[in-house]
Parts: sequence; structure tokens; C-alpha cells
Amino acid sequence: MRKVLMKGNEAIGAAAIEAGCKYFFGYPITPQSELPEYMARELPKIGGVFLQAESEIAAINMVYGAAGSGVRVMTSSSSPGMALKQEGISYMAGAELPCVIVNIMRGGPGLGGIQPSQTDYFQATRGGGNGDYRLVVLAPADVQELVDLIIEGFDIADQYRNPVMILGDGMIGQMMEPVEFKEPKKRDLPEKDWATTGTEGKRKPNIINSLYLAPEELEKHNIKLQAKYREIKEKEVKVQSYNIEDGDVVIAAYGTTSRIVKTAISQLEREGYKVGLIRPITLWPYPYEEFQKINDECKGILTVEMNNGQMIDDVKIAVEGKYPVYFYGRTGGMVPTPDEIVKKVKEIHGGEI
Amino acid sequence: MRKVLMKGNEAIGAAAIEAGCKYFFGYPITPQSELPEYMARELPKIGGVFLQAESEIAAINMVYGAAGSGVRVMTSSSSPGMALKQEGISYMAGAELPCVIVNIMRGGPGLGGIQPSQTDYFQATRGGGNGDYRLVVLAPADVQELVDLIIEGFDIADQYRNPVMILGDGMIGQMMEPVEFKEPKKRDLPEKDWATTGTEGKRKPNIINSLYLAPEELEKHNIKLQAKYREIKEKEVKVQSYNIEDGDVVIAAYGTTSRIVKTAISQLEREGYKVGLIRPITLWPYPYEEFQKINDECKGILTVEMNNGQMIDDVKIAVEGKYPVYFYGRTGGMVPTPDEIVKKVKEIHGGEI
Amino acid sequence: MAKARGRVIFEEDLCKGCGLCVSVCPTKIISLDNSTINAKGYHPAIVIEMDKCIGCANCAMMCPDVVITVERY
Amino acid sequence: MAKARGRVIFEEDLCKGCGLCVSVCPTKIISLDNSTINAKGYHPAIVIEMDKCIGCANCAMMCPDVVITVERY
Amino acid sequence: MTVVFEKTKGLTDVQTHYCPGCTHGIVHRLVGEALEELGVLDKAIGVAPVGCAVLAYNYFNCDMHEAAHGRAPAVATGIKRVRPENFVFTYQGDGDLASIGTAEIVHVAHRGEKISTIFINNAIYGMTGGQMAPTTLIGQKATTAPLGRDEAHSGKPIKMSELLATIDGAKFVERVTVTTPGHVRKAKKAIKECFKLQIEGKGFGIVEVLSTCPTNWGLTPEESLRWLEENMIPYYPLGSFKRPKEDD
Amino acid sequence: MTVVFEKTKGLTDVQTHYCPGCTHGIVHRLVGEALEELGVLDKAIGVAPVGCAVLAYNYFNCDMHEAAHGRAPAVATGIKRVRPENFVFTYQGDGDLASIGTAEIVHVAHRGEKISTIFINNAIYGMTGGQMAPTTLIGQKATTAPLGRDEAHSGKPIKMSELLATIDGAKFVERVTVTTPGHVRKAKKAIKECFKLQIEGKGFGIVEVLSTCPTNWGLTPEESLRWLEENMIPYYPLGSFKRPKEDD
Amino acid sequence: MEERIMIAGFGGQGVMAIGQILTYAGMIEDKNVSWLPSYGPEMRGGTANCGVIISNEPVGSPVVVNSTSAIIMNKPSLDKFEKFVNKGGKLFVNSSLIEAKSERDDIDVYYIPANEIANELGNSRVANMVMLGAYLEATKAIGMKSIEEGFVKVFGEERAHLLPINKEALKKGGEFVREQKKFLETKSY
Amino acid sequence: MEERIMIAGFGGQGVMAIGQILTYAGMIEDKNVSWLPSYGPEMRGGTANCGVIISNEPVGSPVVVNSTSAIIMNKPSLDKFEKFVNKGGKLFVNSSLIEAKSERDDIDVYYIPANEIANELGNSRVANMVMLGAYLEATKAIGMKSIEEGFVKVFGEERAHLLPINKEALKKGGEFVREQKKFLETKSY
Ligand SMILES: Cc1ncc(C[n+]2csc(CCOP(=O)(O)OP(=O)(O)O)c2C)c(N)n1
Ligand SMILES: Cc1ncc(C[n+]2csc(CCOP(=O)(O)OP(=O)(O)O)c2C)c(N)n1
Ligand code: SF4
Ligand code: SF4
Ligand code: SF4
Ligand code: SF4
Ligand code: SF4
Ligand code: SF4
Ligand SMILES: [Mg+2]
Ligand SMILES: [Mg+2]
Repeated sequence: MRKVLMKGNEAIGAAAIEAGCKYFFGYPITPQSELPEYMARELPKIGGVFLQAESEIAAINMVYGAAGSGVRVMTSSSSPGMALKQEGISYMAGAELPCVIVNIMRGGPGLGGIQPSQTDYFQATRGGGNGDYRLVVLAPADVQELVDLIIEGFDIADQYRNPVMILGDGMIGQMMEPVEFKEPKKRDLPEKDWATTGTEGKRKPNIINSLYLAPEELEKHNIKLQAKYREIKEKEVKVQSYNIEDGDVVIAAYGTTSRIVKTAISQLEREGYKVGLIRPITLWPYPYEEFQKINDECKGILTVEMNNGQMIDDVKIAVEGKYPVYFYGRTGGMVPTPDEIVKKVKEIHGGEI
Repeated sequence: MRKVLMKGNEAIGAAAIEAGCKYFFGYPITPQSELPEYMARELPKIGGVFLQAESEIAAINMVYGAAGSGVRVMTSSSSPGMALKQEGISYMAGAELPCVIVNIMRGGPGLGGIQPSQTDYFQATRGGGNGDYRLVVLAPADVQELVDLIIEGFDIADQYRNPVMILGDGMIGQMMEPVEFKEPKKRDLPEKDWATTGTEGKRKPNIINSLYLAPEELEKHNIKLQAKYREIKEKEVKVQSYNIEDGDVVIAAYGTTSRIVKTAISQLEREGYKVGLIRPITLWPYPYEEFQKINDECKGILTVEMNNGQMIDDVKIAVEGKYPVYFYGRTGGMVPTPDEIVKKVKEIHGGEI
Repeated sequence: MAKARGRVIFEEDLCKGCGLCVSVCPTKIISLDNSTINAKGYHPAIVIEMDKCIGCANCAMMCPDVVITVERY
Repeated sequence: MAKARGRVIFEEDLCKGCGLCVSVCPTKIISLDNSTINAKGYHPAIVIEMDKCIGCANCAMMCPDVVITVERY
Repeated sequence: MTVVFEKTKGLTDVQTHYCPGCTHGIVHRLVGEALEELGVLDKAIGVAPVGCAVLAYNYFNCDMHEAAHGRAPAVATGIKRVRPENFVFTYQGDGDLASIGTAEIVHVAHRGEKISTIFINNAIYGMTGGQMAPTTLIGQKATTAPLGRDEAHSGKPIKMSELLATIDGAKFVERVTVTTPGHVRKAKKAIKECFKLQIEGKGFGIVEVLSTCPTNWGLTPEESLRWLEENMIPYYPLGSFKRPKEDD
Repeated sequence: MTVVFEKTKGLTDVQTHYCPGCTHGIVHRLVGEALEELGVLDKAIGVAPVGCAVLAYNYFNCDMHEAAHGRAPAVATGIKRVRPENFVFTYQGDGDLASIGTAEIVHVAHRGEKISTIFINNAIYGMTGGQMAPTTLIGQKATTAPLGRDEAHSGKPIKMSELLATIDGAKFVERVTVTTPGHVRKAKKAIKECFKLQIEGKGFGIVEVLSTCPTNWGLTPEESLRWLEENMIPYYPLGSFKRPKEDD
Repeated sequence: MEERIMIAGFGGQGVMAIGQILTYAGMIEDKNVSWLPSYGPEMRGGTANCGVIISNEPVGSPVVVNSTSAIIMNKPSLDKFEKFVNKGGKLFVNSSLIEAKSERDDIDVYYIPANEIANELGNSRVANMVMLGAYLEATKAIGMKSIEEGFVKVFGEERAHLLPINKEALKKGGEFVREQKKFLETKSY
Repeated sequence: MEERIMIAGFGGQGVMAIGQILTYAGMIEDKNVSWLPSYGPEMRGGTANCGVIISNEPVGSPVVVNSTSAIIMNKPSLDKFEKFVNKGGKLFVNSSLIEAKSERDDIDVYYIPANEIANELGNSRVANMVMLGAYLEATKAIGMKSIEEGFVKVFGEERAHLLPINKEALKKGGEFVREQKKFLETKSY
């Protein structure tokens, strides 16, 4: 297929349709509204349904119903709206329903602002809802990867019967880049024989549920979920890394921030510095092992985020005190510049901090 | 004051009233409904207001309004209901409003069950809402401490203009123990001159707000919030520890789980084992430093939680790879027994795991 | 007295002894059996004079636990 | 022609040139000044023949930006 | 000999957890019967609420989907939009539908979703132990209204059928009760008509059933029926508030 | 010489961010004037919504509290319950009040909270760029209804004043518009009466104002006024739906 | 001294209440105490139990696993909790509702026909107090005066008029145990 | 080759559109491209800008900070972005709306009365295309054919009929620059 230039938000829609998603339930919020708007235009053309829900809460619960009846379905929002979906997401994780949820993050807390940010890392990776559950969290760095991960995300969701979250920032949602729609690697996907589709008199009733009143049963259910999460941790970690065997400093960054970091690294390389990069593509499961490959001489790990330091927790867990961990972040819609990162790396390199 | 025997949930209400809280907005949910019910009986007697909101979302937003107008106010819920409050909590943190929020946790995810659990640790300490914000999170282990922390919690909230969360599990909410109402240590609390009370023609209008459309301003606001969080980290860490200078194994546990651990430790001591305990009372700010005091010979840290392992992240961050970190947890309303913990400690001690 | 036209069958173990059937039977033939406790721990409903049953199904209509089957002759 | 009884004062820099005042002035004396651009980048409303103003305040009533003060004699 | 009444295939053989004499059970039966008699059991998908009926998924003999508290209409919307050929219903209490789920029920009506709702109004939060509902009567005691509901503090009880009837997409709105065999028969008729509306694709339908909660009302099952008749019906008049018009 | 019209002290000197000709501005002025004229500016606490009026806290010359999207009535409830002697109002758009905030507005009416709501119905989501609102008219285009709102898909627009008028605690419900100086004067009268209701402690009051959104309607400000008159008023009839009764 | 008492039965049998009375009484006697309830999944008519700890030491885990005594009001609870009574501990079985006999031979078992005794007193609802009386007689853990004070705390002054019949039930339970104790003393194990 | 272009002005001046056209054209010419918009806090009438990158290498940061060129449509944008043009870079100023002159003497500055030129063409809305034409002429970054293709991509086939007037505007902008270039070439710095 030929490359087309697409805005991130619209590319998400196109990729979802490519992946066979015909149902979208959403609610407007900047900076992701182009996605529901795209779906409103496109889904009816292919016999799908776009529905603007009365709220984010209704939207996620519509997704819950639609996923329960066995189809590929998507919703999206941005930070405050995503906060509202937490209960519903926890229900879907509890009931083991597949779906893809997109969060195009903006500055917070509260109403905050409408500019790009990465400030919902904790919420996405640890669950803002109740209970022990995990979402597979994918953090694309460019529009092509966004498209690829959406398409694969639907497969992952179906394979594990688990919600998948695409965690983007306002930047990736708003920017345009060329994209190509490629077939993902084929996965063996299980039948959705658990779906509520009406018995047709052919089988016992199916029940979609997350309630287990007896603690023994709820524990059993949790054990089953944890086993699934372990399997995902084993099989689905995605990470890109670069120069970590010999970088004097290694930077950890994800999403669009990692691109800014790459520009900074090029600049540093031109100046003769050796700087590595670990770019987690799955934020959960987190690529802890990748950090084991960092060379022993490395002077420190710099975590760069568009927030006040959230992934830094995972970096600390990963390096186990082996290297000092530093942080550079901008917030509220401010975007770090390559120069700022260059400066910070030089400070670490020079032992100034 | 003489000791009285009280159910945890009711003791919360009594303590709040003791702390001068006259306003409560809530919504029923097991296992915390005795708290709103207590408030419904007691607040009208002292000229306060109990109001059952139409939902958890309405309740937290009523708290937002009430806190904005300058009074001490409380809400409470349990896990799924707390998931729904996340947006509102993020708004309050963003607008810097004091209040006390109680989560009496039950098993999850989703609707889960109604039995005790500690499964919202991540949500409480990392924020399930959007944006970089922090709640002061207090985890009492018995009803007396629950009362003390509620009373101090209101002071902390007012001192820092920040929501405070009391994180209890169904056990502490439901159990009865004797309590005494003691005066907390006096704090110098700032005037609430920012509150919306009507100008009375005497001052410029006050505005309660979390919106900053210009990214520069939102970043400035975030920097201010972070400075406040740093101050809280410096001043408000609370932890209890025990035998960590010579324990062969150190257990980390909070809330009622820590009591079960204490019983296990007594049992182990009787059998000649030396076992330490770190019991964080503030889950945020987390007592990372306390872990520095653990003796070098310690064979490992065992984290015990009524979940699938959440505080273990903080323990790993704290020990920086210095000791192996183990986990024991029960979920879904199952409560670990002292024997199970004893067994686990012996395994660690014997190098079996 | 009119000839019996109906018959009711109670699935005794499902009965919760709520008494709603008792209160609506026009012929007043249902009562709660205080001498028995069923598996669920309740005094189940019983009919003593079955021949008086008119098969009106009022009892079944009100039974929240679908304990009763009604036949008519 | 009737003697002028009103006077309107426009705070020009606040005007967004929406034209709502123009459309409701019964004496049709308000227009948008296409030759000026105010601080906000709009063509502001102006009154050419002030003596025709009857001080009816229709313009002020419709102005969303409270640009207009109306006086009457 | 003819069997004039036997258990419907619309219900499973699982015994309910409802308290003795709770009329939730009667309504379950009517729904099961309606599903069976209308021949839609095989294509029915029910949505269970959070409330005493939370375990309804174990009782209705069709595919069932549990919802979050108040969100059953949204869940049902998701299902129905995906499977318009299926029969989709929700079964909700007054806390669920008239309090936390107000927005969801209003908007399912507003959009005219082709689903059917059974609304159990028992003027109380049953499951959580007797807290005040928006439908609790003035003076009625509840654990969160220990002196009885006070109008000055909490307003007058909300009448959901009347409110929903103002919305165009709600095509069938009726309030019934189950306090006598006669009322039970009328309730069944209303439920069947409401379900038929969906089968004919006409829009949203709701049947409000005034129901008892002996446990939290602190009355015997029989006293509860009388209390309902004497107190609830005068405030919540029974009857049809809306039927589809000719052109619907 | 007499000044027959000048800017009210109810508004600050900050210039609004509203688009040229957007009638949000007119309504702001009327609210400011009403607060000033009724003498409650000093004790007023306003609650700003999320919507184009999100920055209203900069414009009203009184204490202001920003709310989360749709939750202004809950925030206002919190304030009023703490400070019954203050004057508390919300100012909300149709996305805010009639969509995400449906439960909150219904229950503020249900409880009869003594607050006043100004409801700006412009049949669109203004701030986020023209998505469909529950009040968008049939056939009206929106970015999420690119071919125009379709009844079969989204139902008929919801009439909030009619709906809220069914609730007992809503004591004053009126729909006005601001398309002509005459309508502006009537709107002001309604707002003042509604506010008086609160001052007299009588219950919840709401004024729905049919308002324009030239930007997202894709019309000039003047065309917008005409479009509103020709399309919105026929569907959303102006007038009073409820006034306090003698005994309220 | 540390008493860890498990009290279990159907909801509605008053197991929570006697646990609370015991706990109050323990507090009145200046012991460290805790009371922890647990409800089964059913809304009504299900099983319910509470664990009470009365101790000279601060209470660690409030969860009663290995109990020193167990007061058992129905069959499912016997099945569930019998095995957790400590060796040498005491088991009180409401024999009105439980036909089965305990399989333990390393503990003292008392069978009390609590419902019958209560019915004789004219109020079937005081069966729980009969059981409590039996417990108190057998263990002497708490004084009767403290129990009476505890009763008023739990049921409030408004229901203090019910104290006489409840006292009577306590007494009858105690008497029944004294009889059985005599028998037990002759037993050797 | 790497062009990093900042395009800025009021909302409604079409800055986003010319950025998109450029980006499309870059892609058509097989370059790596990105387009990143940024809106000011105002809903309407506020400032808006977009950064376009056209490069032979994969695009790293899509944020245009140090630009190789800047197309500036209003005064606030001049104040904001002038300083970020790389030394030796090019600055295009819409002199119809901006009276001020650039203070930089280390870059090429072109003053284009874009609104006047557009008005002459009979459509004030094509001022943006005049500016784009100027940019293309001065930098030769992208071929005109690709730009035309890009135009159709951005505005869709339905508005392809507007292409002629827009082409005219592009041409006029180019012509104007050719004139000014001659002048600039005489300048030495
Ligand atoms: C988000 C959330 N809030 C609260 C609850 C607790 N809860 C369970 S059922 C219920 C109310 C039930 O009342 P109603 O809907 O009237 O049903 P009933 O039990 O009376 O049939 C509540 C508040 C919950 N499970 N989830
Ligand atoms: C929870 C949440 N959801 C969505 C948004 C995005 N949002 C901002 S304003 C708005 C709608 C505004 O429409 P309306 O209330 O009609 O006001 P108008 O702009 O038309 O005056 C939305 C959806 C948000 N800020 N928060
Ligand atoms: S069928 Fe009628 S007469 Fe027979 S037992 Fe039932 S209610 Fe009584
Ligand atoms: S109505 Fe049903 S459950 Fe109730 S007593 Fe009669 S048979 Fe038993
Ligand atoms: S006051 Fe009346 S006549 Fe005068 S300018 Fe305004 S609208 Fe025209
Ligand atoms: S109505 Fe006001 S803003 Fe609009 S043109 Fe007239 S003066 Fe200017
Ligand atoms: S609590 Fe009330 S509504 Fe629930 S099952 Fe029992 S009687 Fe029925
Ligand atoms: S977007 Fe619409 S409602 Fe918002 S300010 Fe502009 S014209 Fe007014
Ligand atoms: Mg109810
Ligand atoms: Mg609107």
C-alpha cells in the first residue's frame, strides 16, 4: 500500500478500521477529537457504528457491552476523560474483555491544559481503577508506529482477552506523518466462544462478569489473571535500544519524547559523546531486562518525560541501584528541547550532578 | 477522654467530627456504608450537613465545592466507587484544596467482592486520576491509629492545601476496637483566605481553579505543586519499624496486614528467628530512607500485602537491589494467616527461595 | 362444598416461608409448616386440604421463588 | 428629521466587529469600519451620524462584548 | 389435567439469593415468562445491574452481561448497536437507575435505543443495607435518613416514569406493581408489551415496577405489600405514561 | 444627559475569549447585571463549567469556582450546603448540562437545591470544535454527525427544560433567547426572577437560553441569530415551564 | 491470658451481638480487645461469623484462626470452624439446630440446646445469650457484671428493658454447662 | 537536506493549510516529513502555528525549534519566532499586517505584502498561498508540481476548482520574491 500523510488521531481511526474494528464509542475532548470525528465519517461507510456517548463513562461501558458481545471495539479520550473511564476499564479487565483504549494525553492535573503531555503514565501502567489488573500499554513514537501498534493491539487484546491501551501524547495525536498500512504478523487468536450473542438454543448461556462474592473464588480469579499477566510479561515486551553497550550515559524515554531525545543524541554524537537510549514501546509489560544490558561504565541513566517523573520509578526498579538515575522533564504542555537534554547529559557526563 | 469501643467505619466519622469536620458527602458502598450512616445520624446534631449524593462522582464534586468554600469536609467510598472519584480528586489536587478522602478497600478488579483487600495501593499512591499530583496517603493499622490519622489528616490537608487519603481495608472498617480521642500535636495552619465565600465587597474575587491554558503557566503551576510535594516528603513521612538493625529477614507491610505480620513475627521470635518489620504509615510520602537502616546481613525483604504485589514496587525502589525482595499476598478478600507468613519467612531464611 | 378442581405442588426445599402464597389463597388452604425446617432453614408452605384447591394459581402468581406448580382438572 | 436624543460611545479596542449592533440599530447609523483594524485585529463598529441616534440602546442590548455605553438627552 | 402454572424456561434452576418474600423474585419470573412466551429467549442478552439483582445473571436463562452500578443502559447500548438482531434488556433498581445511573437511562431514552428496561422501584437501596434512594418517600426511614426522608433536606422523591416520558425516544413507559395476583398479571402484560416494542424495532421501553424490600423496610413480606399499596401507589400512580404513537 | 446603558459592575474588565458575535457574551452581561441589580454580587459564588464558558471565572466579578465537565451542579451543591447564606449559581452549556452532566442537573433539581442555573443551549459543543450535542437539531451538521443529526441513529434532541419541569424541586424553569433586543430584555427578566427565587430560598431555578455558535454553525453572527429563530425556537418553544406555586 | 473466640452461625442468630457484648465486656475489664465480623456472600440468611480477641497483650492480628473457644450456632459453621479450635480449647455447639457431634477428641465440647432453652424462656431470640452464658461459665473469661454493662452498650439504653430476659438466658446457659461440666470431668482423654 | 519550517499567524489565516501542503509535497517527493501544529489558548482569533520538517533523514524531534525558514503572518508571531531562525536562514514576513522590521541581520528577510497581493487577485483568503509561493521561490525546497498535488490532497477533490486562483497566488508570491531577491543579493552581511 502506498504511503499516505495522516494526522495521528485520524491514523488511529484508519488503523483500527484496518484491524477490523467497526465499533467506536467516544466523547469529545481535545486533543483527540479528530479520532471520533474520523470514525463518525468513516464507520458508517463500512457498516460499522460510531456513537457519541453522553459521557466518557457511558462510552467505556458501551465498549464493555460491545466487547462482551464479541466484536473489536475502540474508545478514546484524553487525560481528564480517561480518569473517568477507570472504573469501566477495571470492569473490562476483571471480566477479561478485549478492546483498544486510546489516551491522547494532555497537561494536568485537573482540567489542566490542552497541550501535549505524558502525565498519565502511572494511571496507564498501574491502573487508576480498582483492583489488581494490568493493561497492555503501548507507547508509539511516530505515526507509523502508532498505526502498527493499533493494528497489533487489537490482536494482543483478543489473544489475551485483555484491554490494550495506546498511550500517546497530544503531539502524536496532532502531528501528520506519512504512514503505510502493513499486515501485522499473524497470531493464533482464540475463538470468542464466551461472548454474549444470544444462545440461539445451541449452548448454555454465556455470562460476562467480574463479580465473585466468595473470596476463595475471587482469589482464584485473581490467580488466573496473574498467570495471564505473567504470560504477557514473558511474550509481549517490546523495546528499542541503542548504544547501551557502550553509552557513557543512557537515556530512557518513550513516545514522542524519545524522538526529541534521539535528536539530542545525534547532536551529542556529533560532539563526540557516546549516549545510549532505551525506548520502551510496551510500558506494561515494562522492559526491565533491557536495562541489564547497559555497560558497567555507564555514568547514569537519564529519564526524560513530559511529566514530573513517573517512568523513573520503573527505571529505578530496573537498574536496582546499579547506576544513578536522573530525571529531566517538562510539564503542562511544555515540550523539552533537544538542547535542554544535551545540556543535562553533559552535566551527568561531567559529573556535575 | 475514656476509651470507647467503636467499629472502624464509625470511628472515622467520630474522629472527623472531633477534627471539626461538619460536612460529609458520600454514596453507599460496602464495606464502608457505616461511615455515611454514622454521619447521617451525627452531623445534623452539630449543625453540620450530611448529604447522600447521587453518585460517587457527584459526592467528590460536592466535596470540591465545599472545600473550595473553606470548610473541613470528607467523603468516603470503597474500591469501585473510588475509581469513579479519580477525576474529581485530580481536580482538587490541581486546585489545591484540602479534604479527607477515605477508601475502605475491597477485592477487585471490577465489581470484585466485598471482602477486605489492599488492592488500590497504586491508585492511592500514584494517582488514578490524570496529571502529576500526589495525595498524602495514610494507612492505619488499628482503629486507634485510624482515629489519630483522621484527626491529623485534616491538619495535614489544611497545612498543605492538599487532599489526604485514608487507605484502609475492609477489615479496619468493619472491626471494633477501643479508641480514645486525643488532641493531635498543634500545627500552624494557614488562613483560608483563598476560599470562595463571597467577596462581601471587601476583597477581589477569589477563584478556585485547575485550568491553565498557557503551557508556561501550567508548567509554573506544576513546579509549585512539586515544590509542595517535596516539602511534604521532607516533613511528613511516618513509619514504624522494628528489629531492622538485626533482623535476618525484614518484612514490609502496612495497614491491618502489618498486624498479621506482627503476630507472625512473635511466633517466629518464639522459635528463635530474628525478623524485622517496616510498617509505612504514610504510603505517600513513602519511607524510602527507613530501608537504608536495614542491616547488611539481612537475607531478604518480604513484602506482604492483601493484593498481588503493589507496594513491592516501592520496596524495590527503596532497597536499590541491595537485598532480594520477596512477596507474599492473598487477594479477593482472602486474608493471609500468620502461619503462611511464618512459612514464607522460614523459606527465605533457609534460602529455599 | 364445591368439588375440588385444582392441585398445587410445592417444591418444598425452594420455599423461603415468606407466606405470600398463604395470604392470597382464596380458599385459605395454604399455611406455613412450623414443624418443619427445610434445607434453607425456613418453615415451608404446605397445603392441608388439597381438595379445596380451585387451581386459581393466585399462590403461584405471588410466589417470588417459583416454588409452586398448579394443575387443574 | 427628529432632533438627536442619544449618544453612543464605543470602546473601540474591545469591539470584535461582529456586526450585531449594526443589524439592530433602528436608525441604521452603525457600521463596521473596514478601514481600521483594532488591537484585537477586528474592524470595529463606528457611528457616523451620531445626531441620528435615538438612544434606544438596542445596540448595547445586543453587543456581546459590552463595548457600548449609551447616553440620552 | 392441565398444568396451569409451572416454572418458566426463562429462568434457570438456580435458587435466588433474595430475601424471603422479596418481590424481585416475582418480577424475575415475569421477565422469564415474557422472554419465553415471546420466543426471544434464544436471542436475548440481559444486562444485570449492581443492586440486589446483581446476581440476576445466574437466574435468567439467557446470555447475561453484568454492568457497573448505574451503567446497564450504556452496556445494553453497546450490545444492541453491535447486535441489533438480538433482544437486549436491562433489569435495574432505583439506586442504580434513578441515582447513579440517571444520565445513562435518560440518554438511552434520548437516543431511542431499541432496548427494554425493567425498573425495580423499592424506594430503598436494598443490597447495601437500606440507604435512602431518590425514590424513598417523605418520612420513610433509611439508614442514611435515620429520622425519615425530609423534603427540606432531600427534596421530594423523583418520579422516573414521568420524567422519562418527556423524552421523545422513550416510546413505552408504564408503572405497575406486583402486590396482588391481579397486579402481577397486569405487570406481566406491560412487560410483554414493552418487549414487543423492541421486537418491532420501535424504540426504548421501560416498565417501572413498584416492588417491596421487606428486609430494609423492617416489615414482613405481607406487611410490605400493604405498605407499598398504602404509601407508594398514592405517590407513584400506576398506569401507562406513554405508548408508541401510530407513526412511531 | 443620562447614561441609559453602561457596563455592569457584575462583570470584570477582562475581555472575553468568545468568538465575535457569540451570544455567550450577551448572557454574561445579563447575569452580571442581574447580580448587580439584585444586590448579591458581594455574596455571589459562581460555578464555571467546562465548555466555551470555562473561563467565565475571569469574567464574573464575584467569587468563582471552576467545575469539572458536567459537575457544576454538584460543586454548587457543595458550596450552597456549606454557605446557605451565599448566592450560588452555575453557568453551563448543553454538552455540560444535557450530556455528561445529566445526572447532576437532574439531582440538583430533585433535591431542590437552592441554586440557580443558566443553561446555554447552542445545540453544539462549541469549545471542542462543533461536535454533536444532545440538543443538536435533526439534520444539523456537526463534526461527529457529518451528514447531519439522524433521528434513527441519535434520536430527537432532548428538551431539558421540559424534562426538568417534571421534577418537583425545580421551582422555576423558563426558556428564553437573546436574538433581538426584545428577547434580551425578556431573558434578563427571567434571569432576575430565577435569581430572586434563590434569594427567597424557594428551590432550584433554571433559565435555558437558546444561544448561537457562529463559529461552529459556520454562519455569520447575524445569520446565526436568524438560524436560531427559524430552527431552534420552533423545536424549543420559548416560555415559562414552571413558576413557584403559592405554597412553595 | 488471651482468649480468641470464634462465634459463627446464620445471619440473624445474633452471633455479631454476642461477640460485641464480649468485646465490650473485655474492654470494661481493661483487656486489649478486638471484634472482627465476616459475612458470607448471601444478603440474608447466609452465614455470618465474628472473631473476638480478649488479651492481656496488645492485639496483633484481629483475625481469629486458631481459636481458644468457638461458639457455633449452625451446621455449616461447625464444619468450617471445628477444626480451627486449638488443642485443649472449648467448643460450644447449639445442639437445637445441630444434630452432628464433634469429631474432635482433643477439646472440650459442650452441646447446648440453646433454642429450646430460649423458647422455654419465651423468646427464641435469646438463644445466642444462652450460648454466651455457656461460654462464660465454662471459661470464666469475663465477669457477669461486665457482660451486663456490655449488653447495654451494644443495645443502647432504649433496649435496656430487655436485659432481664437476656440475663435469664445467660444464667440458663451457664447452668446447663455446669451440668455438662460435671459430666465432662468424669471423662478422661 | 533538512528544511525545518515554522509557519505562524492568527487562527484563520491558513497557516495550518500551507504547512500541510508543504508536508504532502515533501512526501510526494519521497522525503521524510512531519507536520506539527500548535494552537494558542484562545478558541478563535488566537495565534496558531505549525512546524514542518522535510528531510532526507528520518525525522527525529518533530518540534521545530531552530528553523531553517519561518513564514510569519502576524506581529505576535514575529516577536515569538524571529529569534529561532537559524543563522543564515530565511524569514518571510507578511508585511500587509506587520509594520515592524526584523531585527536580525544574520538571516535573509523577505517582506511580502501578502494580503494586498491576495486582494488584488480578488480573494483575500489566498494570502497564505502568496507567502508559500514566496517561500518556494526563495528556497526551491519543493517542486511546484508536488505542491499542486499537495493542495488537492489537503483540500480534497471537491475544492480542486480553487486550485487556479491558489496557483496564481503561489506565482505572485514567487514573483515578488524574485524581485526582492535581486535586492537582497546586493546586500552584504
Ligand atoms: C460504583 C459503585 N457504587 C456503589 C456501589 C454499592 N452498591 C451496590 S448495590 C447499590 C444500590 C442498590 O440499590 P438499588 O439499585 O435500589 O437496588 P436494590 O438493591 O434496591 O434492588 C449500591 C450503592 C457499587 N457496587 N458500585
Ligand atoms: C471529562 C471531560 N470530558 C470532555 C472534555 C472536553 N470538553 C470541553 S468543553 C466540552 C463541551 C462543551 O460543550 P458545551 O457544554 O455545549 O459548551 P459550549 O462550548 O457549547 O458553550 C467538552 C466535551 C473535558 N474537558 N472533560
Ligand atoms: S391454586 Fe388457588 S386455591 Fe389452590 S392453593 Fe393456590 S391459591 Fe389456593
Ligand atoms: S410464596 Fe413461595 S416462597 Fe413464599 S411461602 Fe409460599 S411457596 Fe414459599
Ligand atoms: S442607541 Fe439606538 S439609535 Fe443609537 S446607535 Fe444604538 S441602536 Fe442606534
Ligand atoms: S455588537 Fe459590539 S462587538 Fe459587535 S460590532 Fe457592535 S460594538 Fe463591536
Ligand atoms: S434486601 Fe430488600 S430488595 Fe434486596 S433481596 Fe432483600 S428484600 Fe429484596
Ligand atoms: S465556539 Fe461557538 S459557543 Fe464557543 S465562543 Fe465561539 S461562537 Fe461562542
Ligand atoms: Mg432499590
Ligand atoms: Mg454548547
